[in-house]
Amino acid sequence: MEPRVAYLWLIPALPLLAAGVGCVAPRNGRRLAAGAAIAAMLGALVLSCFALHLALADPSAHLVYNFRWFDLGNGAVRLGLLLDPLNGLMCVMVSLVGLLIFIFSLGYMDADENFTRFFCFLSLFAAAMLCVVVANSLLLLFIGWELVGLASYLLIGFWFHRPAAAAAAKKAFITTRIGDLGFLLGLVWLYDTTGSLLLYDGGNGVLESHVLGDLATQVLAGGLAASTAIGLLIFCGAVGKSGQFPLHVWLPDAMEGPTPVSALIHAATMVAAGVFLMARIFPLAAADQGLAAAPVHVLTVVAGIGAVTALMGAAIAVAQHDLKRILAFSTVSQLGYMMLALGVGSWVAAIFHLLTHAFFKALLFLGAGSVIHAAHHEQDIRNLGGLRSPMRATYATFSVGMMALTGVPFVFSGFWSKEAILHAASEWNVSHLPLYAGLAGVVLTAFYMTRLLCEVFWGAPRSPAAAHAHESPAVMTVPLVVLAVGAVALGFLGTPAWPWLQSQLTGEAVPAHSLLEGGGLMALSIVLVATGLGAGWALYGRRLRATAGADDPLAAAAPRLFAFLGARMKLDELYAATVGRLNTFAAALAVILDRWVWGGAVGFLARFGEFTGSVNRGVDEGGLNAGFDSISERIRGAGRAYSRAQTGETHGYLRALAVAFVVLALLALLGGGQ
Amino acid sequence: MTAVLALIALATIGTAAAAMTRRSLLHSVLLLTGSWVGVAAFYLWAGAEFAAFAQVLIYVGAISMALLFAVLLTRRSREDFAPGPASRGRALYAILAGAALAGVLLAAIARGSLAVAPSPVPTVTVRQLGGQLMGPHAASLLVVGVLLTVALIGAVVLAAGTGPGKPGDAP
Amino acid sequence: MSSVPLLSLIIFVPWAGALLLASLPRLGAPASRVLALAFSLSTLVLALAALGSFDCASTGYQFVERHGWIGALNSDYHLGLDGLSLLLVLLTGLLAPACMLASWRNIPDPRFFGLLFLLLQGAALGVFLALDFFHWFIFWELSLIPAYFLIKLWGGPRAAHAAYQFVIYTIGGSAFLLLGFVAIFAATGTLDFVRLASLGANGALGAKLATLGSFWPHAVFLGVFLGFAVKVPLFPFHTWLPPAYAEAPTGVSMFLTGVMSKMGVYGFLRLLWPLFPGPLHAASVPLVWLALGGAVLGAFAAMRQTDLKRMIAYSSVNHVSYCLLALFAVSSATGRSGLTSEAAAAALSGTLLQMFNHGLSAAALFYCVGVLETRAGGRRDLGGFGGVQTAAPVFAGLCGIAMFSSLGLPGLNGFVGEFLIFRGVWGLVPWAAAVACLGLFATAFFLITFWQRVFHGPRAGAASAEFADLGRLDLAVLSPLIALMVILGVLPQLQTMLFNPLITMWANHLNLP
Amino acid sequence: MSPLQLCVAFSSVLFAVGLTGALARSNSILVLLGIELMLNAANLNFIAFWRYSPAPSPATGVIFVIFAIAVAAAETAVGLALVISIYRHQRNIRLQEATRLKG
Repeated sequence: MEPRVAYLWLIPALPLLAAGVGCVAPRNGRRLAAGAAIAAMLGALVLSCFALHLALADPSAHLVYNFRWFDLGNGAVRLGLLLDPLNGLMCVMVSLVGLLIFIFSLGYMDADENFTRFFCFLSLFAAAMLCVVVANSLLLLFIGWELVGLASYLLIGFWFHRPAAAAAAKKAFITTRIGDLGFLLGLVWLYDTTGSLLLYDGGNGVLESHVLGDLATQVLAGGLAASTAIGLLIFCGAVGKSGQFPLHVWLPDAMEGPTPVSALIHAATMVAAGVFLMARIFPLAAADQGLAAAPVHVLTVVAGIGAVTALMGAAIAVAQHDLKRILAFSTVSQLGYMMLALGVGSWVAAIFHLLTHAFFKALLFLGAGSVIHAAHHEQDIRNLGGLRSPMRATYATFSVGMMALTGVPFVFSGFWSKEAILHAASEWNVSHLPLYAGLAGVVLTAFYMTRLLCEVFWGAPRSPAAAHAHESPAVMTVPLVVLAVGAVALGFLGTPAWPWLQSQLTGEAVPAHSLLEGGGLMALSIVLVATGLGAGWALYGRRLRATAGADDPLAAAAPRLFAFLGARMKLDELYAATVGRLNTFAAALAVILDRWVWGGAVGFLARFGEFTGSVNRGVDEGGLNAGFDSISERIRGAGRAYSRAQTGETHGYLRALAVAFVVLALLALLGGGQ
Repeated sequence: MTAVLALIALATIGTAAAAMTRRSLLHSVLLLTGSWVGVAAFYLWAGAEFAAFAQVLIYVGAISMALLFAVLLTRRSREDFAPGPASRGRALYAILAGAALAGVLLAAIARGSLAVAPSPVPTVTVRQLGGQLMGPHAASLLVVGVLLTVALIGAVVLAAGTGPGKPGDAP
Repeated sequence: MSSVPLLSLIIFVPWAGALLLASLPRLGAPASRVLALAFSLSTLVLALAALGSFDCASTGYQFVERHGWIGALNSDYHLGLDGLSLLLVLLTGLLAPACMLASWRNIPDPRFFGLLFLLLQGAALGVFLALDFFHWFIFWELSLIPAYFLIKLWGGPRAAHAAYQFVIYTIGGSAFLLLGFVAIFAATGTLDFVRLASLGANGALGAKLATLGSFWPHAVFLGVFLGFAVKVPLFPFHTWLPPAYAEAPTGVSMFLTGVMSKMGVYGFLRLLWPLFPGPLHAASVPLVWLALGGAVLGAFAAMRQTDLKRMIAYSSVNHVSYCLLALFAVSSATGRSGLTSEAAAAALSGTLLQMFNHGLSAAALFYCVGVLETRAGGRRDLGGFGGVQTAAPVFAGLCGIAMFSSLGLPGLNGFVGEFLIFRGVWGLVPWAAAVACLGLFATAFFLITFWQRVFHGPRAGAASAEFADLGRLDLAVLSPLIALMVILGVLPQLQTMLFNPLITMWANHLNLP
Repeated sequence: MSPLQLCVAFSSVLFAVGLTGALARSNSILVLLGIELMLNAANLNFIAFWRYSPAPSPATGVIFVIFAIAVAAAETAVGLALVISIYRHQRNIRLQEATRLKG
């Protein structure tokens, strides 16, 4: 139990405090909220650097600080904080990128009257994300995870008065919620089998050897290992949050939120949380590798989903017209790459790509933000164009980001991290499909980025808004420059020649090997990048589109394919048709069940009650009363008849007496006899 | 012994029958008193002197007097006594009833086995009767006493008239 | 036996208030409101006093009051308080004043309203504290009468029918309950819960009932079960709930959802489970299915509701069904060896937390709908609003917190209960937890849809005109509830320390009699 | 014919005569007379059976007769008082018209 790790909780606490200040601050307390947010992020960044420094002191150690949340039954529910190189790096990345984006949004959101609320939500998001990063207990991670989902809901729906934003926010929350349910079930299953959710707990943490051992050996029906099932369930959460194949539909719609939000959440940090989670529980995911007989391995599924997402994201990005949606699909594709890297067994490559991606994708988004800001919220690339000369700084930094993303060799970080992934994919013994998907992705990425660049920056402005766009203020361009430097510098941390990052993350020294050793694959990828750039330039660079209405060269070449990709492969309609309709059917069923079956039963009982009531009244009045009445009537009649005998005639009485006496006597005489 | 009995019986029945058939009330009452004397004689014959004495004292003495008073008090007009046509049918019916009754009773007696050994006339002294009355029958003696007084008062109240008017006027 | 009869005070102070209000017919409206509120607050004060001297470690009953009452039935006036009852008394103490404040304005005859409400409150407290069937059942039935009049006299347009169905349905159920306990008394000769529980634990109760005839143990179990199932309500018996909660005035529906439904669950935990562990274990699988039905179909039905109050009523059915799901899962695990006691402890703790937390969040949501209703002139259909967040940001903020707590967002109190329930139910009946996830998804779906349709989007419907933000009174009602939601979300230890020893004891000896 | 049979026959005939008289005459007083006769016939029987009973010592028969006589006296007194009040009311004492007590 490392005492210094105890102060680790300060990192998420500072932004949370800023969020508190933000929401308490009055609407016009703009300076207060923004100042608090930025100060908090700065503080978090400083603390993260300390933490990273502490973690790097002994890269293989997992410094842990566990504490009791509340007692339950004989034991207690315990949470914990964890510090190791992975956490340290993520903390630094999140807080650095967050800080830059906060500064950027000072300028971007300046005109918005809900400025304070924006910074409050941003700080809330940063706090939640940092909580996910520092968590040693999957439960604490899950709490941060859901709060990140809440923050993204609030931020996507920041301009809630626009129905589209509201719908996007709802879609994002629901889709990620579906993934989170899988995560919850995995969590609960893990908690039940191992009795604790702490990752590292002095030997009996979830990721520690002997617990993992029996998790892997515990075989369920169908030969599936318990760890596989749990791993897959947790992967559902990652799929939801990181926008992987089945649950990626919310990410493009999330672009409804302000651009700094897209940059921070839907490029750098939140979507990366899924990858971070899988990297965090990599030992658990890899636990079933040993079981040859197991029908499915977690990592194979991850690799498969990653490859599919990478390819699909890149393909759809080619046919989009909205500036931010192109970048969104590019993010989906890059996340696919990271998942692919995880799947093929090298979580270090995934994290390396995550870090580099965070910087250049944030750069691209902020660049797009400054473009949109300058062009009065015009996002359609067909209406932009010719922004190269008026917005020189944005153009320069944007092109640095574009080259980093496409993986222009040697200089840019994207190249090295993508190279590491492709290298890992090539060494994967299960199948080479992910490798081919990756390579295809490289080409497509290069193509759509050049298309974007040509459409937005080259040629002549195609709309009045684009015409008098002017360069964004310094407060927006300075973060761009810093990110551009990061996009370049970060690559050199993990080159094969000097694998500093890999050794820090894995904890043991990774042998440096010369560039040439994996040369073949590297050469192939360089060629592919070149072809992508060339094709993009050929189609969009040479003959620049003159007017907004001019149709897209690619659309002319393959109209139906272009339309299909433009419509995001019609996945939204597919989901609406299947899940949507199932949902409404279930709801209708529930209501019908309630009204007719249970309500009907109660109604029947009520009517049955009424029926018995009326029968009872009928029987009661018709049968009993009437019976009594008639009997009493008859008795009265008889009474009246007898009374006529009382004539008042004394003689009559005497006579009757005499006659009666005689009759009796006769009877006694004749009848008796004995 | 039975000759005397028969004689007494014939006398009593005769006077009784005559009493019932006489037209005039006074005669009926007097004849009836005669039959009461016959009955007293029978008591004597049977040996119950005290009973005979009581019979004579009460019936012949008191009740006949009461009857006479009643007859005298209620004889306002002569026509009361003319038996209306309705009484003809009634008389016939009455005789029929009486004869039937007598026939039945006599038949019962004839068939009944009332044979009894000849026994001397039992004597009962007044001391014995007193002892009996004051012994087991003391209660009934008192009751009879009360009965008599109540009857007396009742008779006086009834007869003395219901309203303030003088006796004899219509209510 | 503390000197002052604390538990009797808790029960009878509200009734004394009711009596006082009854005896002052000409009392003015403001005075009667203040008086009613004061007496309603007394429960909270006394409950905190009880909390003060409550010994968290002991699992037995505390502040026990026992006086001989009816020799013939050998039932005596027996009150007791353990972790479970204290939690519910605290919940009633919190919610009752809030409900009273919620019906501060637009309630025509506050004196009579206060009178009936205090009567209802006292009866509810009686149910949580009584430990002898005789006066427990009096409190149980007595709570219905004021509830009927509260709904009928101050309710919405179709309140009469709803109140009628509510009361007849519940009384029908408790008739079986009464029959069951008459049979129990006939068999065992005692009505005291503690003795009955000890009989039930070692199966003697079942044996004694069997002496009356082989058919009796099952019949009594079914009777008692039906009485509670209708009250909770368990899935098929819940059709009375949406109309009753929808037509009731805001304050009353807050109390109904917050406290009255908990009486049913309390009945399950206090009576049905300890007395009939065997039959409950035998019937546990179908019961789990019923609870799942309630959770999943309740949430899906809520999706289709256009009336906001009915929607929240269905969400109450959903949440309460989770409590029952946990209990039935625990009862199905009775007697099974292995690591179940840990899971059972989690499930039971989750049930109790869920009861308390749902009370808070459902009451807050009902109040928010009440706010929407008053500002929209009585209309509360989903389509009738739009853009309320722009019109009333503070209201949107607080209602948002209440909604997310009800949705089970971590960091707020709803999550802790639900997580523990899922943790427990997975350990005991894994497939049930998987199916219950559908309920979670559906709850998230309809709540977020409600939020989107009412708060988001351009200002429309009732919000297009002037739409006042929260006033001081609304804040007085909502802020304590919201504060509690956040505090209990971060520090559930405040709740679990009260009842943890109790549920551990329950979970440890899940032996099948 | 044993003497007891004679006595009983004698009282029966007397009784029959009394009955006939009561039925035949429409005058109330005569009806009363008839009743008196019937009573005397009954007393006759008492004494007759007393006379021929095996154990005459307790003389219950005689005592009975005494009581019977007393009762008969009371009955006659009341009867006559009734007759007089009927007479006052009805101006005549014909029994057939005294039907005010009709049922």
